[in-house]
Amino acid sequence: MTQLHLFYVFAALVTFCSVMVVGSRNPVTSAVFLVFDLFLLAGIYAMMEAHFVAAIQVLVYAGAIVVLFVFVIMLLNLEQESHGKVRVSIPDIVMMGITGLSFVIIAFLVARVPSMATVGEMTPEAIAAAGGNTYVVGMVLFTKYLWPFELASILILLAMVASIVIAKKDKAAKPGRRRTVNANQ
Amino acid sequence: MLLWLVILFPLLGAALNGLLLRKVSKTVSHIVGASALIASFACALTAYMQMMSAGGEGQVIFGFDWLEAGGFKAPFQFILDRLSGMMMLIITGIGSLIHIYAGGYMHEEKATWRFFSYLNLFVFMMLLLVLGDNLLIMFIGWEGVGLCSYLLIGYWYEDDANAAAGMKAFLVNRIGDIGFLIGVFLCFKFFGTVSFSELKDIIINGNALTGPQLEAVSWITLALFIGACGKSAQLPLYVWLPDAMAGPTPVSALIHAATMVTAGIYMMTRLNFLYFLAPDTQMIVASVGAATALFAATIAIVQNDIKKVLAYSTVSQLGYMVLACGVGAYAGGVFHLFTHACFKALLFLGAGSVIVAMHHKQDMQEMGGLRKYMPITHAVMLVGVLAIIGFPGLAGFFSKDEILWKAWIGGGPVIWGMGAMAAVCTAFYMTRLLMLTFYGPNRSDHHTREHLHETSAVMWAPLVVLAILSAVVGYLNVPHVIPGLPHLLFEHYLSPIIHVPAAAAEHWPHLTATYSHSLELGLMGISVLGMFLSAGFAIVLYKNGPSPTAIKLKKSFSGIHKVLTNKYYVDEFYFKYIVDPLKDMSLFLWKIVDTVIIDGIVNGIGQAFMLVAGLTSFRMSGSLHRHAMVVMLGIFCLLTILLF
Amino acid sequence: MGLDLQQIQAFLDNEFAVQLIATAIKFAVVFAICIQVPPIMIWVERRAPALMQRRKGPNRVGFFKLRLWGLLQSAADAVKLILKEEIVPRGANKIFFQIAPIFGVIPALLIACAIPYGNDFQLFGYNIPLSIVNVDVGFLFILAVSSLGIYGITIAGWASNNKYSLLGSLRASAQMISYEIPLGMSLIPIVLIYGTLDLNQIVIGQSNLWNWGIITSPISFMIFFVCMFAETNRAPFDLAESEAELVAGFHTEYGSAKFALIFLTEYVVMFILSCLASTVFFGGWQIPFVPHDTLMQLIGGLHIPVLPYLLDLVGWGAPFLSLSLQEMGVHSLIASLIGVAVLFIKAGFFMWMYVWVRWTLPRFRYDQLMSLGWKFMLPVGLANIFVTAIIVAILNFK
Amino acid sequence: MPTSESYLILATIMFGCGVFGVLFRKNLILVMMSIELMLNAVNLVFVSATQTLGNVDGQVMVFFVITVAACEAAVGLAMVIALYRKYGTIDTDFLRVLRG
Amino acid sequence: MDFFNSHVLTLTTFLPLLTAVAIMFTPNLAISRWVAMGGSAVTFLFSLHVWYYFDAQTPGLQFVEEYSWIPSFGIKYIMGVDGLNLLLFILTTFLTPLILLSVWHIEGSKQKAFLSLFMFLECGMLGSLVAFDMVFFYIFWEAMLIPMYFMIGIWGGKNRIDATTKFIIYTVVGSLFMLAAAIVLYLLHYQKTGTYSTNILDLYTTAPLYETQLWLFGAFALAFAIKVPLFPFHTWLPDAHTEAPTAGSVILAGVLLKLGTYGLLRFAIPLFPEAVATYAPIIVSLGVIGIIYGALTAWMQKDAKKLVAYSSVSHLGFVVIGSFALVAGGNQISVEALTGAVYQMINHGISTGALFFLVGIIYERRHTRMLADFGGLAKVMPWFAFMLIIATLSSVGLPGTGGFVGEFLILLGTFQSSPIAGITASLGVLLGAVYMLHLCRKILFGPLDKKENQELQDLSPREFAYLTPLAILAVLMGIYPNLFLDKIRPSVEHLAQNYKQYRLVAAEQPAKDIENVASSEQSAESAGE
Repeated sequence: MTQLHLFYVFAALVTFCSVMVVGSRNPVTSAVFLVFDLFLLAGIYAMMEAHFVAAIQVLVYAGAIVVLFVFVIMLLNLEQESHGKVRVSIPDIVMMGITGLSFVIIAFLVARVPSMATVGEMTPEAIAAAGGNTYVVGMVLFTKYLWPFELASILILLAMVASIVIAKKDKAAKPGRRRTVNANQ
Repeated sequence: MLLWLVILFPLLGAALNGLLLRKVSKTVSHIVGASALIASFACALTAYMQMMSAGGEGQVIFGFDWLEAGGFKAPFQFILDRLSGMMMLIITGIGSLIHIYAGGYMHEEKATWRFFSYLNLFVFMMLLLVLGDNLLIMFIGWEGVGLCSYLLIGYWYEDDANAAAGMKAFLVNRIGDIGFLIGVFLCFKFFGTVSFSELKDIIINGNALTGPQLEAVSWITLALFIGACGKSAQLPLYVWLPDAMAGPTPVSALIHAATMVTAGIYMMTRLNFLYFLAPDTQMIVASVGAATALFAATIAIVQNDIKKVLAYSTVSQLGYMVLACGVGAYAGGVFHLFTHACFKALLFLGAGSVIVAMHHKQDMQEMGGLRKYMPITHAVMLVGVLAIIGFPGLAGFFSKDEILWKAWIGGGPVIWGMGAMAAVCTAFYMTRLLMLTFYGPNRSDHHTREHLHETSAVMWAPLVVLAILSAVVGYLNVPHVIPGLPHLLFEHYLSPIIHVPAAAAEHWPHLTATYSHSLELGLMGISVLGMFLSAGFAIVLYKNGPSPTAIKLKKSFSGIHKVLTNKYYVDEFYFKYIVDPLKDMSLFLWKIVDTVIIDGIVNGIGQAFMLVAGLTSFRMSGSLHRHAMVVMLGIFCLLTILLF
Repeated sequence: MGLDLQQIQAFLDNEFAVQLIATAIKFAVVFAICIQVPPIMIWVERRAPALMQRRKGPNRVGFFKLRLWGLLQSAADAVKLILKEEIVPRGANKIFFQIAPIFGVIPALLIACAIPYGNDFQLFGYNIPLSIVNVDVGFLFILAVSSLGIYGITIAGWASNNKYSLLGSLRASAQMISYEIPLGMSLIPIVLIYGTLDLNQIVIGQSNLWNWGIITSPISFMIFFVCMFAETNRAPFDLAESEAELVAGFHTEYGSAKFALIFLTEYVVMFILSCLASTVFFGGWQIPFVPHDTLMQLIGGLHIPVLPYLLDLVGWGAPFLSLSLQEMGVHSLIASLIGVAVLFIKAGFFMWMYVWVRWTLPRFRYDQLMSLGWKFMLPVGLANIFVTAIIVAILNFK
Repeated sequence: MPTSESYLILATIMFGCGVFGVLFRKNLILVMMSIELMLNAVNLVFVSATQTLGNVDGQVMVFFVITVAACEAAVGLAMVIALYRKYGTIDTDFLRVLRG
Repeated sequence: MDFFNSHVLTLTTFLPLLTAVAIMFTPNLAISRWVAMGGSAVTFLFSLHVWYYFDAQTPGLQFVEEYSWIPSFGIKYIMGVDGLNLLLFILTTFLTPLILLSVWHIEGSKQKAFLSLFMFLECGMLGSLVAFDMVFFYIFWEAMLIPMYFMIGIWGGKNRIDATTKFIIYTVVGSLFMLAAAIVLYLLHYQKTGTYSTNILDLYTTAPLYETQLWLFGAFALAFAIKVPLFPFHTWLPDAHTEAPTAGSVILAGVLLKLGTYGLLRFAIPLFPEAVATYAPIIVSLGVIGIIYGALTAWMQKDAKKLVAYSSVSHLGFVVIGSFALVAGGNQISVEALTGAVYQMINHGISTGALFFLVGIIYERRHTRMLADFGGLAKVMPWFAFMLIIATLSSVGLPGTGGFVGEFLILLGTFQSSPIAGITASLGVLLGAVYMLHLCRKILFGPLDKKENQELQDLSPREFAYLTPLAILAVLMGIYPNLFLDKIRPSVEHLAQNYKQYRLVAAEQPAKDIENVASSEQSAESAGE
């Protein structure tokens, strides 16, 4: 009862925030709404007793990823998207229509999906009995998904190195110092 | 075991000289090279004696399984019988003499390790060729001697002409080798073996040959004969041999006179049972031999380069041997091979001495009167010349007349006539050589004349040995018509090797028939007379250098002279009608087919794609959103399909 | 008042509602305490250096000679701040400029929700935890929410349209992000040792002095202690607001109530981190040498008959009269409240540490700060996790 | 308790917003944020499926999705910075290197 | 030891990959060189272990490793060696240390990447040689292209980008056809047996319909023909060779091309025996054209490296015709020619490898490869001349070198199959001598008239170290071929036997041509004699 209402409130907020993320003209506004969005989603997860995912959602998404966005926005100190240059051509409009239509179709498909009958053994009660959501997720993560987990760690390492390399300032390209240094090539 | 030593000594010498002794003095090179050969000769002699004392039966010495694939089997094994034993002795014996001589000849070279290494390697290859029990081992030697010949002709590689001559020799030989290879293939296809002894078993002792096999024999023998043409410098593949004189003279003596070029004759003799089975091939062989003998002899008449004369003479003499094989007189052919090895080596080495004395000038027009400067050389050369022109009593007389006689009974008057003409020409040009070189006034320049002197003992001692050999070996095969001497020793010696298959006996009646002595004597008389006449004519013309008559003759027959001087334009012909078109075609293939057509098609396909891509990408604005929209469109289509 | 007992009974039967009310009360109390932290701390921060520097510090403000050692100076400052005119600089992003302090304060207060201030107590048969929200991943919750604090600072600096502010905010947030990682890593060994993510369980695990986190994982504490200072942008890591370089960092343009909020945020975070340090490393609400059970026994001897009768006086007592105090859970409530006091004492020590360090150590250079974080703390933290994990695995194996 | 359909519909809405953002926003950073939005929509579906299907694998998947999203954001933003350094803009209307 | 024996192929294959990774983490070039050398040397030792314990009597696979990878698709991890790939396997491991030695002196910041890529390439080559699973084979097959692409594209000559692009597009187009055909085959196998399998040995039993075979064989043969490269798909080769660095050329000629011919033997022939009989004349014709064409074109080249590259086209033509020498009316495959083809692959790897090394040596000294810029080098570089002559002789197939054995057996078999093809191909032997001696003459002989050439240094000890093994092997393969042939023989006979068996069975089916049966019987009789 109460939870359902809470969900509706959350859902409405999520919808609003999502629209604002896409719709606001100021990137920082978008970022802030994105944080709200993520936070609200974490709330929804928490309501579904997925505490671990909720915490991770906030910790990683809101706490790290969006901070990166904000950083970059500030670093580049971008102007707001100028109105004058927005050219909405006929194909754009057509595509917008198609996109909308796609989602109508998706919605239709979703509605048509029969209720999924196969239910595993991890019911909320079973989870609670096994030692809580975090425990259960941890067990699955470190047994069944051990190798993917390790690979994910390597992926992160690679992404870290890659982003440093990509974003690193090329010394030769620094204005004012035109000496060609064969840097890191 | 001894046989292995025979083979391994030269290889060892080659390896020592070629790989290890690069920095040592040339004396060491010489000693190593020559002693390897002498040791080899000693072993060869012992092995030969053992074989002969055991009754002279052929023995097969197994080495190891060399090449086996599918049904094909070629063990590394040797055959030692009367034929190969004799060849082995010639190679190592004459080889030893020439090695000793070479030390003197190469005296002025800076480093001779390369020379002796190649020379030893050559002997090794030649021994493989001779001793191999199957066609494949023989082929190793066959190509191996070609390689050494290539390397030795190009010994003074800094002169581009020498390198070219070496290459020419190798390539022309290769043409022949391909014929040889095809012979091997055919042999395997129809007889399933390439071993001499097995082949012999099949043909002599086995069942009657089937039709296709009989037919194949003609082709096999013909193909192998092409190989022989290449190696033994027969028409039309003789062109490499004169050019091969670019190499050092001992090389010319050993390789291009005494041993390698006789490989073809050896091979045909080895396979005589096959050749007997193919009378058509034999006809061709005889014709080619006779034609070569005459053809080369005519060219030799007008050559001025002392080595070129000898080279064409060699071609001509090889023609004789081939002719002998062609008419079934294998013993005669091999005997001539033997005698020729002796006197031609002698002649070449003598010429080499002259060349050394003349400071590497080879033009006979600048020589003359060397008799008084080089008496020993003159004496041995005289013996050699007399031997080659068939002066009665010397080696050449016996061997050549034997061949001419067999040509008459086996090949008919035309073949005999060509042979006899060649003999007459030989007498003329050899006498001319002798006269121009050793008699008359000395025509060389002052500087050269001052330094003219007899060569060192290391050079003339082998010459003397060879001269003695040239004088006496003829008596090994005295024809029936000459009374008072043991007759036809050599032919008897070789008779276990020569087999006329029963199936082929009808084609070779003259081998067994008896002929009147008077005919033989008459023919001999004619050829000896011709020889004397032409030799006398040459003496008259060139006694004191080229006489006015000679010059007048040259003028009045200038057309023929020009043709002869230019060797019938054979080289030019080959270049113009074979090599150049091939080059043009290659250029066409590369520049047009490869670059334009094939690459054009490939690039065309690529460009076609580019064109299509260009056509379809006109809406590709590069905008991220456009791309995303296309993705979206795809999703939309998928969804529509899913939905309906 | 006509209060229907039936309704009360029904209300008490609805656990969700009870917990909601309890949570509201707890939140109100915690919020009230948090609000009080800055004034007291400002006072301490003024008086303590004065003590250290052998001077008096503020001691004038007061009513009628009642000066209270200058304690009212803080109150005066608060009033001044709140009453000041709201100024938004020209060119600043108005909305974000206004919102930013709120962004800062909300995560700070949210973290406060996850700290177990005392042991759970049983009232009316309901188990009521003394943390505002009791999630079983309290640890992760704290880490997650604390990472949100960056937004307030970043947006504040950006929205001010002042290059010093922007630089200060970037410095501050970069610093916080950098030190969040060793901070998180320093806590993982604790999780390994006590085998739970629930903070209250961790505290229960530290029943003995020898079980305290500082004993079981001293390196973690050291890292945590350093990170505490860095996370709060306090000296010696107060580069984000180093006056000599950046005027005052991200809050240069702020004044009046918004500034007060920023101030509030800073001190609340300090307070919460102090609480967390006490909770994780110093046994939380546990009294040294007095395990909770012993405490309960001690309190069980007390007889407090007053409460039901008081309720009866108001007319509400009927449902409770039949219940003993034990059953009502008053004892456990008292025990928990003692725990709260103990925790606050421990936290107070850390608050003092903040001040002490501020007036003792000089400021770091920014690159030193960063290299300390990434090149020293991070590897040490990682090594600490590995070593601890191995030891824990061995011990559990036996 | 909300039904699984309601989660799905919420996710669809979020996803749709993300798609619109990708398709029509010109700012690269916003495009990337929209992608994050889409990823979150998927995460929501995963978690709701976890609940309805009684299988916690979905939550593990969310964990992986978040990991990948973090990598994507890091590398993507680094590229945005590099692009900005090179072209002076991150407006997709001006970044048309792929023009055919 | 048991563990080692049962995993030696995996170890050998992936050790280079490990080395490649290790090289990336080495602090400086000197260490990375030693790491690379150590890795490749150990790989070579492992492969020698395979050689030593390889049972020459067994025709089937040895040292088999089989693990299930994706069971639902029947994809497995299978490795094994038999006579067909054993020698190539060892050739690869043998050439790698030598090549590393040849780049030992090259400095530069990118060299580490080069070494790493090279080891990666070795892994790809070894893998595609021993993989007996279609999927794994394909993965390795394509993985080889990546390092090669970079090796030509980064370290190549002037037109390296064009060359490497051409190389990649050519090869990939072929591979894609092969992939498509492999998938069809996989599905056909499933239709027939009801189980999914990508095991090549299982796929051998598929025996699709004749018409299908024609298509599938075409696709497979195209892929391998491009790799070989068979005329007229060869134009990438000269470009790639000319632009590639020496090491790249050596490995390209030494091993990569052989994978094409190996693929023909391993896949095209046993998988589609009926199509082989149909296609053999075409392929043999193309092979013969390639022999002559390559030789003539090589003759005209002015660039030494291009000359050697075209010579590869010619030599590999021999291998191709050797693989498709059908006898007995197309019902049997000539064992001699097959043996020769396998043998020639190895020999070509050694002789052409050596030639590329030698060309590289003078290129390094003079920075030109034009024949006209050389002449008379035999005087200043006698050992170089020695090595070049040995390589040349091996290349022209002089008896006593490996080239002769291979070419002889191939021609022998081809001649049994088709005398015209045999004779025409024999002309290739002649033309081979023409262009190779042309090369020798232009470089080694003639007057030493260029000033730069007069100061050239002879081979350094390092260069000796990598040329000598090649020279020794070239000669050893010529004087004692049975040493190698013994290992090849059972597998080749097995392959030929299978082919014959298949043709007999196919001929017995009523719809088939009766004439074939007659001729096969006749041939059986003649074989019986």
